[in-house]
Amino acid sequence: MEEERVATLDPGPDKVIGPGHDFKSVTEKIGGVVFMPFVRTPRQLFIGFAVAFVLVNLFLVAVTWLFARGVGVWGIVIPVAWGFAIVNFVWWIGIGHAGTLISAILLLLKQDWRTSINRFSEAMTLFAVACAGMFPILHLGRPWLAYWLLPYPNTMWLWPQPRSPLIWDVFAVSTYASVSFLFWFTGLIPDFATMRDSARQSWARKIFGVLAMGWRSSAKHWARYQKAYLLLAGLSTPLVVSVHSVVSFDFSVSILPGWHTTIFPPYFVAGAIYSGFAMVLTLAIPVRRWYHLEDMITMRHIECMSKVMLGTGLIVAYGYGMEAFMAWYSGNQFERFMYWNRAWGGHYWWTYVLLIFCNILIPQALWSRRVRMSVPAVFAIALVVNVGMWLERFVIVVTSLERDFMPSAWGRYYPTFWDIATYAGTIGVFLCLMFLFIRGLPAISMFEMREVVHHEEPSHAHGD
Amino acid sequence: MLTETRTAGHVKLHGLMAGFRQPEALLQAARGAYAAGYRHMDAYTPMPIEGLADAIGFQSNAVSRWVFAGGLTGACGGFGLMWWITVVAFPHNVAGRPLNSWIAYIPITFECMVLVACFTAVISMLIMNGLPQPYHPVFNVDEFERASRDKFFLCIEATDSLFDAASTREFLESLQPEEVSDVAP
Amino acid sequence: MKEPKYWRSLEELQQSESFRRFAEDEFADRTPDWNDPASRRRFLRVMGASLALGGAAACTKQPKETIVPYVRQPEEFVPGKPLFYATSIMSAGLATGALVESHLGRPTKVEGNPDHPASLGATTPQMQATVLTLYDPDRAQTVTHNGNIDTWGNFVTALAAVRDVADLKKGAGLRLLTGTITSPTLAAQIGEILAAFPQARWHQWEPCGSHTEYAGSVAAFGKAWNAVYRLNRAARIVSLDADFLDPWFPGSLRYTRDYTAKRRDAAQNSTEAPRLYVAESAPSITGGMAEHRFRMRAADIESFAEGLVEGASDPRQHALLKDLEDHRGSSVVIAGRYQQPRVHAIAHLLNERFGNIGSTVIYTDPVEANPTDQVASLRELVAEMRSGAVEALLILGGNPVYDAPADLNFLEALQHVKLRAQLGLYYNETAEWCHWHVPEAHTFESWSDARAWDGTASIVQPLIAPIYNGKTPHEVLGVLLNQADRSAHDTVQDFWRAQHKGTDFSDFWQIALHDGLIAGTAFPEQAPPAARIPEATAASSGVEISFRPDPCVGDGTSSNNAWLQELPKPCNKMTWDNALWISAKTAERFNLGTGDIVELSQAGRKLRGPVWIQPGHADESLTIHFGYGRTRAGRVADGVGFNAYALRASGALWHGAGAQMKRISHGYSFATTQHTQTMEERDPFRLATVDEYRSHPDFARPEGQRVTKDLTLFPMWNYPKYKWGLSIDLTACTGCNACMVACQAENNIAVVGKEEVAKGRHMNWIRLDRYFSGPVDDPQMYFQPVPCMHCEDALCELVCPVAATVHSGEGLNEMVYNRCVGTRYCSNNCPYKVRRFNFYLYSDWYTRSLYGGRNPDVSVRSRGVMEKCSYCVQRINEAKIGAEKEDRPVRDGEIITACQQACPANAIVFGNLNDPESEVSRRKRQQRDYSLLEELNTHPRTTYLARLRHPNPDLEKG
Amino acid sequence: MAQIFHRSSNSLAKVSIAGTLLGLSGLVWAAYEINAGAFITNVAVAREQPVPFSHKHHVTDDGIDCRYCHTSVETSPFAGLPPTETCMSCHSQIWTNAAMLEPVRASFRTGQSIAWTRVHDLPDYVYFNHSIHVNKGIGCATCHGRVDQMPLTYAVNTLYMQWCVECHRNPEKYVRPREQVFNMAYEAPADQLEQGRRLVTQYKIQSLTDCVTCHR
Repeated sequence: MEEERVATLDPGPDKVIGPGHDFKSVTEKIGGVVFMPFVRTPRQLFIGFAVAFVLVNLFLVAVTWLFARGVGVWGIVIPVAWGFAIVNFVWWIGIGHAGTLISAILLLLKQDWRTSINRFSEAMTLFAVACAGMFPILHLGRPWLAYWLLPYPNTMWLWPQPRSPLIWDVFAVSTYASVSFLFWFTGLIPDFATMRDSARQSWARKIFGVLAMGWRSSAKHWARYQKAYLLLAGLSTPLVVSVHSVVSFDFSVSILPGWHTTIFPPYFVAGAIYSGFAMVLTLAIPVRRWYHLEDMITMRHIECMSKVMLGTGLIVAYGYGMEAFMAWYSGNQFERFMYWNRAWGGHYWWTYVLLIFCNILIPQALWSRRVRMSVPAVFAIALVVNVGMWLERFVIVVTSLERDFMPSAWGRYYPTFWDIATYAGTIGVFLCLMFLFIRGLPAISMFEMREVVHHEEPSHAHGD
Repeated sequence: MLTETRTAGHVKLHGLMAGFRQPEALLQAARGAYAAGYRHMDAYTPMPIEGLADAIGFQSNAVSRWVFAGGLTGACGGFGLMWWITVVAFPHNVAGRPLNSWIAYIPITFECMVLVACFTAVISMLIMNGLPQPYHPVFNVDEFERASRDKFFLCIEATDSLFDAASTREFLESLQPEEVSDVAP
Repeated sequence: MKEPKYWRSLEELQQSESFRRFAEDEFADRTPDWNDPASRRRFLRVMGASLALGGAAACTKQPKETIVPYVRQPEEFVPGKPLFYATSIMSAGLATGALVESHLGRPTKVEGNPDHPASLGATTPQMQATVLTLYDPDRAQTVTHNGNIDTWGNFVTALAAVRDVADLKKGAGLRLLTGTITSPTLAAQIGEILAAFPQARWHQWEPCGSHTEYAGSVAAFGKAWNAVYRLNRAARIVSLDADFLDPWFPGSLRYTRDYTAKRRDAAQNSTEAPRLYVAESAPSITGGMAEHRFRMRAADIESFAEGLVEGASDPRQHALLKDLEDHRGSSVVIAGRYQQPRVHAIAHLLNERFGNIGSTVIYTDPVEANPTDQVASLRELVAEMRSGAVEALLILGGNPVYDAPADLNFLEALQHVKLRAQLGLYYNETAEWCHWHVPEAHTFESWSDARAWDGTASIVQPLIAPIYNGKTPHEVLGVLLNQADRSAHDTVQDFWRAQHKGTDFSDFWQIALHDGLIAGTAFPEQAPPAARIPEATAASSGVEISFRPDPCVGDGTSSNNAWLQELPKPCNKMTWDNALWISAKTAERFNLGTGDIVELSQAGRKLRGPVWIQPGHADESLTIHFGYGRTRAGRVADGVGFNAYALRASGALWHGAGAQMKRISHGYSFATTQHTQTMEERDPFRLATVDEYRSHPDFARPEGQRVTKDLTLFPMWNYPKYKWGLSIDLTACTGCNACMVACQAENNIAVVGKEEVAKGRHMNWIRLDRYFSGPVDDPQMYFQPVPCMHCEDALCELVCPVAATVHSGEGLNEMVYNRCVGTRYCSNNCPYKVRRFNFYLYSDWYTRSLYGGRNPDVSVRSRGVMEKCSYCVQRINEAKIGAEKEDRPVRDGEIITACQQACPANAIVFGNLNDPESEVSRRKRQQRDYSLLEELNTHPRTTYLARLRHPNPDLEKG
Repeated sequence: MAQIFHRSSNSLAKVSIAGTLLGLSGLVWAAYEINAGAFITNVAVAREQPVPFSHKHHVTDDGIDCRYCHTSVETSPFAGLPPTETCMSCHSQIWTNAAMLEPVRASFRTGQSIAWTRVHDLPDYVYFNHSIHVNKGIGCATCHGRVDQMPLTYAVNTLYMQWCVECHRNPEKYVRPREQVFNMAYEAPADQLEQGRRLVTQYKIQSLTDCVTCHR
């Protein structure tokens, strides 16, 4: 019965919106999700939130213990002085890339299928970056001094050391976070107005009213608005590329075999988009199901995203290939050993094998249209890619550090319970925020959907 | 935009508001009004509509100019700060690199440029739109809440030199709107 | 030229199932843990450091602090400046001269006494660590009677009662038990007692004393002689299990200095290099230096030595004998303490035969005040105790309950004694069974004297009043002599006043105190009679057990010293444990692997311990070390390792056959500081034979591998004034660990405990790398100290986001703890991995007693900051300020880093590279000079001089 | 549609935004002020002492030289604090029964040191050496101010790193002839900069801004 409903709702792979929608119906359908009485919230959302909330508390415990005892509670040692924290940081930042990419680049490319997923993935970006942003601070030996990484006048006359990629990170990540927020919030303003105008309860109208700042959708508003939005898009496009490039500099600027390689920036960016889209799918597929949004997040969306995944996945594969090739071609003893150690001789060879499996082999299934058309299959692959991309970062960080130049200093890394707890915790934080957002704010851009209606089917832009 | 405040004192109305069901109709109406010589007017639509701004004779590139200025400031500020930190504020021999390792400052320069530019874009947009402005006369029009959902309005403001409560209403009626209503100040 | 053959990897060399287990599981010592450091760490955190490192720089209000002046300020004392006092530190009764640094009356650092023949300015790790023992909060702190706190006064009364009884009974039933005594004063006091109480007896027991030297000399010459070697004259050295570079060997510092001086001289000035032959069962640092190491069971060394006497069949012996023949009078045969008396007799005979006596070996009177067969002496005491003949036993120092031979069953006998009193630094296993325990004064709290290995009378003078009201043996014996209120100072001074002929005693005494020794008291050379070799004893068969004092904690006296516990054993880098060392072959035969726990039994005695497969160990033999398995040592040592004394028989003090091993369980985890055994095809350690060096002087840095200075994108910085650098001579370095502990003491380096070491979080700034090369069962062993390289293009600095590590104007790679936020990026980017991180608050901020021992010139690090070798920048600054005030540049040799100062081999030299005449520049001009990972173009300031070997062509294989 | 907000809310909105911005910058400013102020730095705060010792009296009125009490200032990192003996050398003759001096006499009787409150207190990770500064012509007053005019001693400088670095970068601004080091009343000449440069070369003063100059 549910399936039929889906079948009827989903217009299939060539439409971005289901049949029979007009301005009013799209507005109400999207707004309805927010105005839906609390008790009628889909059961799955409650369950999901409950689970996430437990993880949030685990996170709080883990961080408390961390601050009480020191980073020693993690498995990091000399030589493997970076562990889960940095792995997670890179992973989350990567996930954070889909949002801005979808809203900015696809906007510039005039991709119609971006509309109903951009709001949603922008939010995802925000929360992912928030999770990412925590790790660089948590992993400090003396986190209470994190503010020393900011350039501010102080009684020591000391300043950050801007040759360090970590300082580039500080600027890149904070810029990315603020710009993503701007992007997301700007997009929301007209919808806040819509919510304000269609809300029943006066308190809701007041709240949305404040957020809408008195937006009255006048032609002049729209004119400046679109200009600003376009500029934001134009600026964020290079930003997206820059952010993960900078993150990759953390590694490529160093001299460590396995880190010190010029291919990192492009291959990190591709990887970021790869994991980003995987995460969007991982979230979009259940949500559209729970709220019966199949007619707005259609098979077309899913297929396009699958294609992007396939494409970026291939770039990543090329990256791996190049690493291997360069290791051999460089003729450098340490590079060669690093690769042998990573893929074959090391303690964590299996992570590398698993990563090839997750990031390269499995996604090839997406060549087949049948797979791309099957929602469960795409969902499964998206999940696998999420795992794979985490492993990629683990391999890069840990296997390179374990055995570098001086055999006498080789060590071994064992994550502890607290490593895992902290990681799981941030996933909880992420999901909590995501669920709250879906419940409390229009998860699909209403005014843009109205535009879609206007273009797709002007005939019945008005149902009656 | 803020014209009403100038003259609200001796004008009864903020203006007259005609509501349409189709964007195309509104576009027609707007062009008509402009042709008829009206200048102080504004249109209200649930989503941006191409050509509407021109139709009511409005164009502005201010935002882009501001953003350019902002971006430039950001870039210079970013690079300048890094240069000052490493060359002037506390020169250190770091890893045998020269004091002014300008190559290393490029990422930061870029990020600062983007950051400032983006903020300017949004803030200048809001300021020029006169937001935040929770109270506005047009909200007095009943049914105006549909302006953010599925109805299209054209408002001729009292400040317009041609504005006259009676004749302007007549003119608006002539555009076959769903209805024409006064906009209380 | 021939590349030295290193193992490509252990896998390639794997020869047996069991060995593969060892080889592949580099991390035998590591099991993943899901929780936090064990309880001991709480204390250990504390056994490291002190005054808090201030917090965030901004917005912290300083707490109100007080400053406390003297009431009456000592004359010579300048506040803020340290004072140095000459004193002596004892090891198994033998004195080594030391200069102890004292800040505001607190001893903080031990240096060697350059005027003292046994030190020449060098120190052993154990000497360095005595500071920590002084402040050890686990030391005995009060007199106890039957375990209850009591007073010195009451003890004096009790002892006086004993004296009165003794008076009546001519001392029958009164017994003294001491370690080896070389102190003239103490000997004189004991003499007085024995004179006053003719029936009283004095017994000595030194668990790791010179029992076999004594017996060997008696066997060869009919009387005890003390053999002193002159290695500066020795071109050929044959060691029969004589680990003469090991701190435990009498005169080891002097021997190391003499031997390595010849090696360095040969490398620099192409004089003839000495050649060292070593026959030994367990790998030792001496074996590591050997050109030719003959691996054999300890028991087989006797027959090997015999072969040398009777002209031998074995080609090795042939070649060796020929070499000795060619170097009559400039060769020396040294028999080790761990060998049978007969081997010592053979050594004496060989030296006689090759005309070495008088040149490379000289004989003097024994340094012991009363050289006796201590085993017999102890056996006699035990018998008497058991028979009830002993009424009062006074134990001065020592811990016989723990370290007496197991077959004597000392503890059982002890309980027959009516009054048992012990004077001891710790309330140890023996104190537990004594009615009275009196806390002993630490060396740095005592007045006394003692003789060095060559007889030089050395002064022991206090630097600090006894922290826990400890008493010296002089004071305790004073009670028996009716001089209860006579201070140790007076006793010692009066003794020497009596010795001193002439009127100027006070000058004489002042000089003695200043020099720390009494000039000209080294024993004169004497001519012993012709040596005889006693009858051979039945050769033993079967698996043998060898006993050794632990390379770090020794015989157990310093077990509770965390610096020594955490000091990696030179040959396997193990910390916090002792183990059954066996060879891979033997392990295979018994189907054992590293980490298996076995029950080891011999002659009905049993103990349980973990197995460690030690490359280079003799087959059919296993080695266990003393000093562990303590039950009453203190919080550090209690319950660590197993007690090897439990297997030691009075008949076979050092090795005995007939061991059985039974596997009980497996998976014991060791904590080692180096997991990879080999160089993995890389060449951090470079070496060549002397001949190869002559033909290829650039072997260490062949043309192809050099990186030219101009190979850089940026102009190099220049360092106009000073340009500090360090050179480490691998030809000289023996791997004795002295530098590591010296560095720890100088720089307030924290101790982290076994669990943390096992994870890889040890803090020693100097990593003493040990590499194996050659065949697995008999590899070459190489040592390489790796401190911070102070690279001119330091990768660590580039990536630090807060400029916590930057370069100084003199090219130091500065590490500013109070700026560090702890990203650990610098460590990741350091190719030498010489940086250490405070993952927890490792420094002890809470144990007040430890504050005193800290170096006030070095910050005590807090949690979450990186640290590393600073080239002892506090010493650099002090010297520079001194020079500035005199308006002159710093002189070469004025700045001596802690590691350089401690090094007995003079392997480390620090100085100004801008001064072409400085020692360090001269060393770096040598062609043996090379830097680690030169190809990375980091321009290290620390460089190495490649090792030169001088093998015997007849024996050099492949 | 009815208005949701009152007319006034327009101005209210704008005012509140401005207010927030002002408020935030105000907070930052306050933080800096507090950090530089006496509460944190104890500058110009006369500290409570067991004996209300007056440098003014001893230096200005009695004309005692700094080095009479701070004996090791020229030779040691630590300037030295007078042992009770030093006080008693005079106060066994004069003011022998002044109640104010009882702690001093008590200390001399009992052998218990007097615990003074530190006025100039550097963090434990900063290593300062008096002797080199004195030898290079930095006057007592340069850092400690006119102690000779302080009835109760207080600090005149924050001892913040920026304060140290200021001088370490431009010693010529502060250096004075060696013979003037202990002259409290010394006034910098009009041509201080020019004289300073001369002294800097003459005394071979290096401007040491290496971290390890003070931190080890």
